[in-house]
Amino acid sequence: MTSQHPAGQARRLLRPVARLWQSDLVWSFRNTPYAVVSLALVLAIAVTALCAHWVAPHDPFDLASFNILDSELPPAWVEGGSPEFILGTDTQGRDVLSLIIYGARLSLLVGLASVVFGLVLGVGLGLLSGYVGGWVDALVMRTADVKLSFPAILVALLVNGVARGFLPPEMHGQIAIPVLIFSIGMSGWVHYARTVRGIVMVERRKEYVLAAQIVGRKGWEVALLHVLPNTMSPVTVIATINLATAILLEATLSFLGVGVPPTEPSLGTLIKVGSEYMFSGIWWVTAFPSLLLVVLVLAVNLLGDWLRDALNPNLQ
Amino acid sequence: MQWMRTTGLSALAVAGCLIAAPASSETLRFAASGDAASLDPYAYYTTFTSGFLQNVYEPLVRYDETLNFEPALAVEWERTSPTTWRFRLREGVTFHNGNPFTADDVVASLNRARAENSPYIVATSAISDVEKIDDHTVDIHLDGPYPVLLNDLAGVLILDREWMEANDTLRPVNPSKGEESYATTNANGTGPFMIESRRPDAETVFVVNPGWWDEPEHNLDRIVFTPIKSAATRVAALLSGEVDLIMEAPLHDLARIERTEGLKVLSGKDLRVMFLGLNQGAAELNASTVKGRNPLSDVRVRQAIYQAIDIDALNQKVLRGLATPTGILVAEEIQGYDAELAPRAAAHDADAARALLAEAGYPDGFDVGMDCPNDRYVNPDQVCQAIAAMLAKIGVDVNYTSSTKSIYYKKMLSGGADIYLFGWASTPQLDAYALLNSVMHSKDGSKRGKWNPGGYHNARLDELVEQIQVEIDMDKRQEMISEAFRLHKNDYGTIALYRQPLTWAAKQEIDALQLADNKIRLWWITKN
Amino acid sequence: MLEVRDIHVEVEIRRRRLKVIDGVSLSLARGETLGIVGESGAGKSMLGNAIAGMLEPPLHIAGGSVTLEGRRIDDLKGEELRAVRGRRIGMVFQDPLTSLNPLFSIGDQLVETITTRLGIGRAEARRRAIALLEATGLPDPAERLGHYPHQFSGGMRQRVVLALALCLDPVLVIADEPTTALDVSVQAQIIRLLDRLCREHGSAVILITHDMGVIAEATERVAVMYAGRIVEIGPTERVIRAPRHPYTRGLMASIPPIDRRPDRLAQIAGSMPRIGTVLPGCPFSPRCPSAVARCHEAIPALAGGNGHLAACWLDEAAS
Amino acid sequence: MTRLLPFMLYRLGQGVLVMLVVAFISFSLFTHVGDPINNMLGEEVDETYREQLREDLGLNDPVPVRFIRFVGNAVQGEFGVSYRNSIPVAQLFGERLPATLELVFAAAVIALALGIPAGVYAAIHRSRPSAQVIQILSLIGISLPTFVTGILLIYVFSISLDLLPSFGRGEVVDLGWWSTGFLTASGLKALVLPAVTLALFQLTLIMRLVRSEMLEVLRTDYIRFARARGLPDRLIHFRHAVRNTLVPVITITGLQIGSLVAFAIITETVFQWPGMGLLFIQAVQFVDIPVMSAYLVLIAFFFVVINFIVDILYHAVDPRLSGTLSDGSGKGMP
Amino acid sequence: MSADRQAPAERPLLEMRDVARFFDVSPPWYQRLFGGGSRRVLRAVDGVDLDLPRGRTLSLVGESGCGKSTLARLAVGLYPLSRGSIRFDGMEMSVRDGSFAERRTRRRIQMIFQDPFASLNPRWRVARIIGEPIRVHEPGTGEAERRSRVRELLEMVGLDADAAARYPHQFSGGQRQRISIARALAARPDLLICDEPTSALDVSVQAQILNLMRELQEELGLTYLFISHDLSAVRFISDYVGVMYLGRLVEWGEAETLFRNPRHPYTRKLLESVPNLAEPGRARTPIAGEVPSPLSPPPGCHFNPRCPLAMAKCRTDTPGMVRTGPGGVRCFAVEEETATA
Repeated sequence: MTSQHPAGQARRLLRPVARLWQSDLVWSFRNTPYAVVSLALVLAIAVTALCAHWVAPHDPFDLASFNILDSELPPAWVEGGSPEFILGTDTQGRDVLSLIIYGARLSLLVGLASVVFGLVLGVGLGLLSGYVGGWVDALVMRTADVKLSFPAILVALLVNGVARGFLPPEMHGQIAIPVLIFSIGMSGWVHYARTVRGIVMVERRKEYVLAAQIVGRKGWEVALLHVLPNTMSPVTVIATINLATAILLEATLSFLGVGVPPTEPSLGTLIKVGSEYMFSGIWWVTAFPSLLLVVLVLAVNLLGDWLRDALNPNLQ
Repeated sequence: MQWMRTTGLSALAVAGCLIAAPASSETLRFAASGDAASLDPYAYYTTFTSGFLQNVYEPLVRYDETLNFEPALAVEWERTSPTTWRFRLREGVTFHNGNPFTADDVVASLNRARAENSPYIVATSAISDVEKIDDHTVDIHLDGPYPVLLNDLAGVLILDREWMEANDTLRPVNPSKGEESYATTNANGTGPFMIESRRPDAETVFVVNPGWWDEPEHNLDRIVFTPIKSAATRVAALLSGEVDLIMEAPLHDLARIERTEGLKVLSGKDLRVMFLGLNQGAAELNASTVKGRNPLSDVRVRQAIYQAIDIDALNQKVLRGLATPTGILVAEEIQGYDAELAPRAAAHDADAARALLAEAGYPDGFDVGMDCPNDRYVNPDQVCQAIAAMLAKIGVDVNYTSSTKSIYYKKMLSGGADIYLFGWASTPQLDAYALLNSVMHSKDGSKRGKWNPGGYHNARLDELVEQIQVEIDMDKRQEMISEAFRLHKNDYGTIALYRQPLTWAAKQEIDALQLADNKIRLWWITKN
Repeated sequence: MLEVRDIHVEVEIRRRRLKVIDGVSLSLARGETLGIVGESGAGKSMLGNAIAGMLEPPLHIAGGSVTLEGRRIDDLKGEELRAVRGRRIGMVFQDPLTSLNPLFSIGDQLVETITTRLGIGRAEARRRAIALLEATGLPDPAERLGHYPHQFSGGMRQRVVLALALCLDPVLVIADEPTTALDVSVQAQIIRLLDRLCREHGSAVILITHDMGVIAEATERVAVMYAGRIVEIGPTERVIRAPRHPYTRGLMASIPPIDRRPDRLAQIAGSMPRIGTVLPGCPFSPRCPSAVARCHEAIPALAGGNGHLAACWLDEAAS
Repeated sequence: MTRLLPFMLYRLGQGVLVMLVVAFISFSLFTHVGDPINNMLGEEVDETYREQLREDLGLNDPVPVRFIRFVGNAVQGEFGVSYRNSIPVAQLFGERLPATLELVFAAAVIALALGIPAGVYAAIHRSRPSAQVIQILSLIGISLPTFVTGILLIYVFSISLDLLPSFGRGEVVDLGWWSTGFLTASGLKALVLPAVTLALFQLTLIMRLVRSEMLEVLRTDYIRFARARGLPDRLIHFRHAVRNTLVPVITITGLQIGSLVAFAIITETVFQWPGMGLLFIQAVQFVDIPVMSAYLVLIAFFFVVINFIVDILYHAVDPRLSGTLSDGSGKGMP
Repeated sequence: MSADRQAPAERPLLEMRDVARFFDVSPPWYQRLFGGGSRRVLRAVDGVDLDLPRGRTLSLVGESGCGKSTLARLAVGLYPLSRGSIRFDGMEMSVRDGSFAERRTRRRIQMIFQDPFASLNPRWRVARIIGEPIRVHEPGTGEAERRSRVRELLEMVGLDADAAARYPHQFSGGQRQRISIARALAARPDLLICDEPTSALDVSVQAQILNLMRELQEELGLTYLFISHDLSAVRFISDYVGVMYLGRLVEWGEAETLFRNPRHPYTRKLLESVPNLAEPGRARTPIAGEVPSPLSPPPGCHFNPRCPLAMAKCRTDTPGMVRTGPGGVRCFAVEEETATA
């Protein structure tokens, strides 16, 4: 390496970025308005949620900070509202805006974590199943069948019940979220496993895999180095759509009483609690979290849709 | 003892049944959150089930509109010895199937209630024997002096012996052994209504018992009951006119219901008094970073918690002003209530509370766990969260857990909860003894202190409770009860909060009498 | 009968219009067999699809015309286009397995085509289908009518496909690599069958293939395509024996001979430009061993006599 | 048939195995869910009696003993007696099953009857704005949790418009042991809101699935070949393409029906629909172990049955799976 | 040229003796149990004897299902043998013991595949693809050295050095096939198994690859086992040719002899079915019928139903390999002919 002109070096460093910018995927993205809007929304929500601590006007976890006498204030622009609480307050006197910011954070956290959990489990099992085949495959796939006979809600209810049963009651408060992540993740792994297995069954007969075997790679090296990366596009698509489902499932589970605790509300819990007030005129308690959830789920789904179309060679 | 209240004269009653019921053809549709667990009066010992069934079955003694005793299937009673009571039974009463009501039915019913598997053994444990004297007289023999027999008997409904024999249901069933009982799905009482059809958890239809011995004050001829678990749906059903009356109307929807033309809210005070239990007996708290000592063992800390709670704000905001703050754990209607003890023990005063904490050695407060059920009581979650916020203001940092009742009970009863929300209705006996015995008496492993997992202990109080159990002089008994309550109050053994509100909602044309025991008495409902 | 005039096919990718076929003209007489040969990416399949109106978006005809029996067919839409497909122009695709709907019996597919297009009854259509299958040499046609595509071998399937393509008596059959997916021994059978059937039906044939051997065997005239253009067209024998375009020459020379073993094959350097590469001159010029300056500057037109035309500046006829 | 029958027997055996595993899992899980005693008795009952009841219920026996007892009984259709209702579980299920099955059936019909055409439309007219609007609308429909949708529907259709009942099944007609709401006007009216609520999610899923499968199919050679033969679009889309699309759709739909049964838990709670889901959630809250275990076994049974039906449908739709073996040489080397 | 009489130095690099590979294609067990189906075995390769002299090219030709690709994969060790033995440079290859010696020997056999699109991992850069064998077999090699090896290899196969930084999809089919060859060469092999390396390529590109292969053979002294159905390409590349039909080797010998004087009726028919460019317009004479399913090959000589010379014996008995010079043929008709001659 001879000494390089700094500008040349910068150009060299920027080249991959430029290539990425020019790549089909990014090009398709740039030219799909709904994808751009969706991503912008998701990012905006994610960033706001991530910075909840700095962004939110109030801290809904600071019990000392809210006053029961402020409860059920309507949004600021409605008569009786207070400018201090732009979107009004809930029945506890907590600021709805802050609640949904923190709620979105928790929902995203639970959603992402459960997706990652389901993904790692599902991709791992799918890879194993597809690559090893034989009885391992049979075992994994039959397990998947059994799992499928228990739809997501049931699995979550079960896992939750078991976790609460096995662990001492003192721990219930702390385990609520991990249990939630685990149970939502558990409900999603089959999808990944089946997809990855399907791809692996195709890929492992492809010549580049044979070539790696002939070159002398061990089985697991071939599986991890060669096969795994080639299953990632569909997995990404599933993960995106799964994220939306996971966020919704979390909301549904809180309806069944096994969601996150109401003191640290997620969007789902907020909606669940708020939905009880649907007829009573305190609409803002449920309307705003619902709106945010709809926007979030819709944006993530649209992003998934776009990704699926963009990664599908047949559609180009 | 003289004959007690002999108001409802049998002659009049017989006449009443001969007169045709008020001309009407009204159907009442009502809904509650759950269904009766069974049609068998002795299968489950829960308020809703017994309230539901007393429209079909009747006890020997029932409560009148002011929750005082009045004759039902017994017309008069007297204590013939310290351990024997004699009951004269009403004549001319028939069961829905036409069988006449006699002493045999009372003997068989009480024996069934006392049988091995029966949950009603609690309400009949004082009885040692039931003896038929003649067709319309029975003697009830007791193990020892027992002041609240009538209270117990008011909860025991009478079945038909022949019917039980014919259907092989002389004793209550054990579900785990796969036993089914005819009585679970069929009913044959003497009450004002008969079950026409029933699909558990879906719909129960009552029709009028034309042969009822009492004079009907209702104008219904058909009642359709539907359990609707979801509160929102229950309200929706009322708002859309699909039902005439709902029990357990959610507080936050009451305003909306009142605003709606043609609807009204029926609210009252429930017998149930809500309070916070405190884990004061343990060496350390479960969910606290304070180790080596238990802050709640210190009465100053307990008082501080008491004073931190702004009960009026809680009532106004969370309970819509419908609750009744109180300083005593029983309602006025309960035998043993003492009006002197009803005021709050100390006023809401956060500064004082902080000072108390500092005095007790917690100037910066401490952290503590708190558990509440989320599917029992009125607005439990909101109440607890509001309390947690109030405690936070004096530096007590609450780790709040809300869970479904089965999990909550398991944790709470095992002593796993530091602060827990709990309520006691003193039903069905309407007497303070059970509360004193179960909640205030220290835990002794078997019979006493069962619901005192917080480990409150006061030797004098324990002693009093044991005396109250057998004291039959009602004045002396009341004195002892008052003393026990006073001790408990001064110890801040629990944090008494309020009498729970009782909220029904109905169409304007419904007139219903709502009693504090939250049991629906269909025979007092009219629809215009 | 068929007249293709200066046809252009473009595709829009990322808002850029790329030329796939760049001004192709050719004509075909009734009953004639024309081969179109070229390497992958030369645009030969696109040309076939453009003629048959089978281009799928984003591909589209950007200029020129296609006239069949005196009627313009390149701008037809909907019903009118449908009336041409199958009825006037039949098509055969490369893979006989994927060309047949796996969920319908071959009888279903044949009878359906005949009844909906010719408006005749099912019984009559069935009779025709059997006759047609018999003509393709399928044994037991009546019985096999109820069989599904997966129950046939590759060669048999291609016979069925031929029957389907010819069941409406089209005047032109466009066969796009009809033998590529087949074994060598079956290839010859199918080529002969195609030849015979089209003769019987009086259909003209456009045979699209990359295989010079097939061209040599089955066509009367051949058009050689390179990068979206016809570089040489003429009677098959003349084109093979005396190619005039350097590309055709290179192509012929690069085919290993079957009767001797040379030390080295002639090879054309480099590879075909990617679609969308715009060159000012002859598209073959970058690879052409004998290219001169002019080749890089202007595109030569097809020229020459006796129906043997080449597009090359170095060809005597052109210059 | 020669290939179908053994396959079915095999699947049946597999189904039995699945059910055994499910039975074991569900049973062993439930031994940890909570203590039913506190729900069966009010607060006022004393401890000796509690312990007595616990003993009577067999809750103190070791888990394997209880499991064997459970399976033994289950095989005879005996799931014990509900702790909550004191009614044999089998009888309870007998009463509740028709409600859930009718709800699920109605929801599945709605989902399929709207989802398939919508998906086909969206695929055929992929680039039309109307198709894209359908795509996005369908997503909005599933961006709200089911329970919110349910309550919203009640608000609009029961309270505001007063068109449809907000809860229950309406009048039912008993046909032997089966009680149906399909035969009365009020039964049908009562079915609308819950069925729509339940169907919404599946509707979107099916629509999207059909769309993407259809897009794949429309790109295949045989569709191109059918076009090249000049077959009308109607025939190509609705005969050729739809049928090929259905093959994968059948599987997914089969699995989705399973989740319809599960999601019925929510719908039934919101609409007080007297079905299995409501029973189950009440059982969970009450720790009604016999009901919970039986429910899970039943769910597994549904799954097995649905899979079975899907397999048969598969064979009916796809000739490649049944009948004679290929006699061609099309089969490549492994 | 029987193996035992060969002096070690002249010993063929690859010796196959009675090589067979069967695949179990039975219906699933439940199908057999309940439906009465039986086990079915696909005899993909059935008793092949072949020698491949060092530095020469042996081609295997045949139509689909003849087992040529299976044989190639057997040679490279992707499948275990069902019967027989393969010796490479005197070493028994059917033993898989994972030993150092075995791995070192296996390295010396590399393979080039048919599909230039599927044979390169689309997610890897070319440098990593070509560097992989070096990484695996010479783990001590430094980064820089590996990079320069990769550059050398790229140049050797006629690609620019800057190709290393790119992904496979940025190359044309011919260029990818060059990358494939470079990867194979990176392991420093003696034997290259080429499974239809040019059949997915256009003729002009095929010519480039075939030329390259011959150049490399001369330069590096490589030995090729070349699999193809394209007789022209085979004619160009081969020193020896084997013709396979339904799992059996029906004829083999020196390429020159075989092309000039094919003995087996199938070989003759196959050669006749190749269109001859020298005589455009002349129709070929197709072989009647199609290749039967390898699952149920005809009894006796597999070719008998399509054979113009078939006799009664052909339908029942399997002819043995008759040695003719450096090669052989399996045909009763040829046997009789030779006997009478």
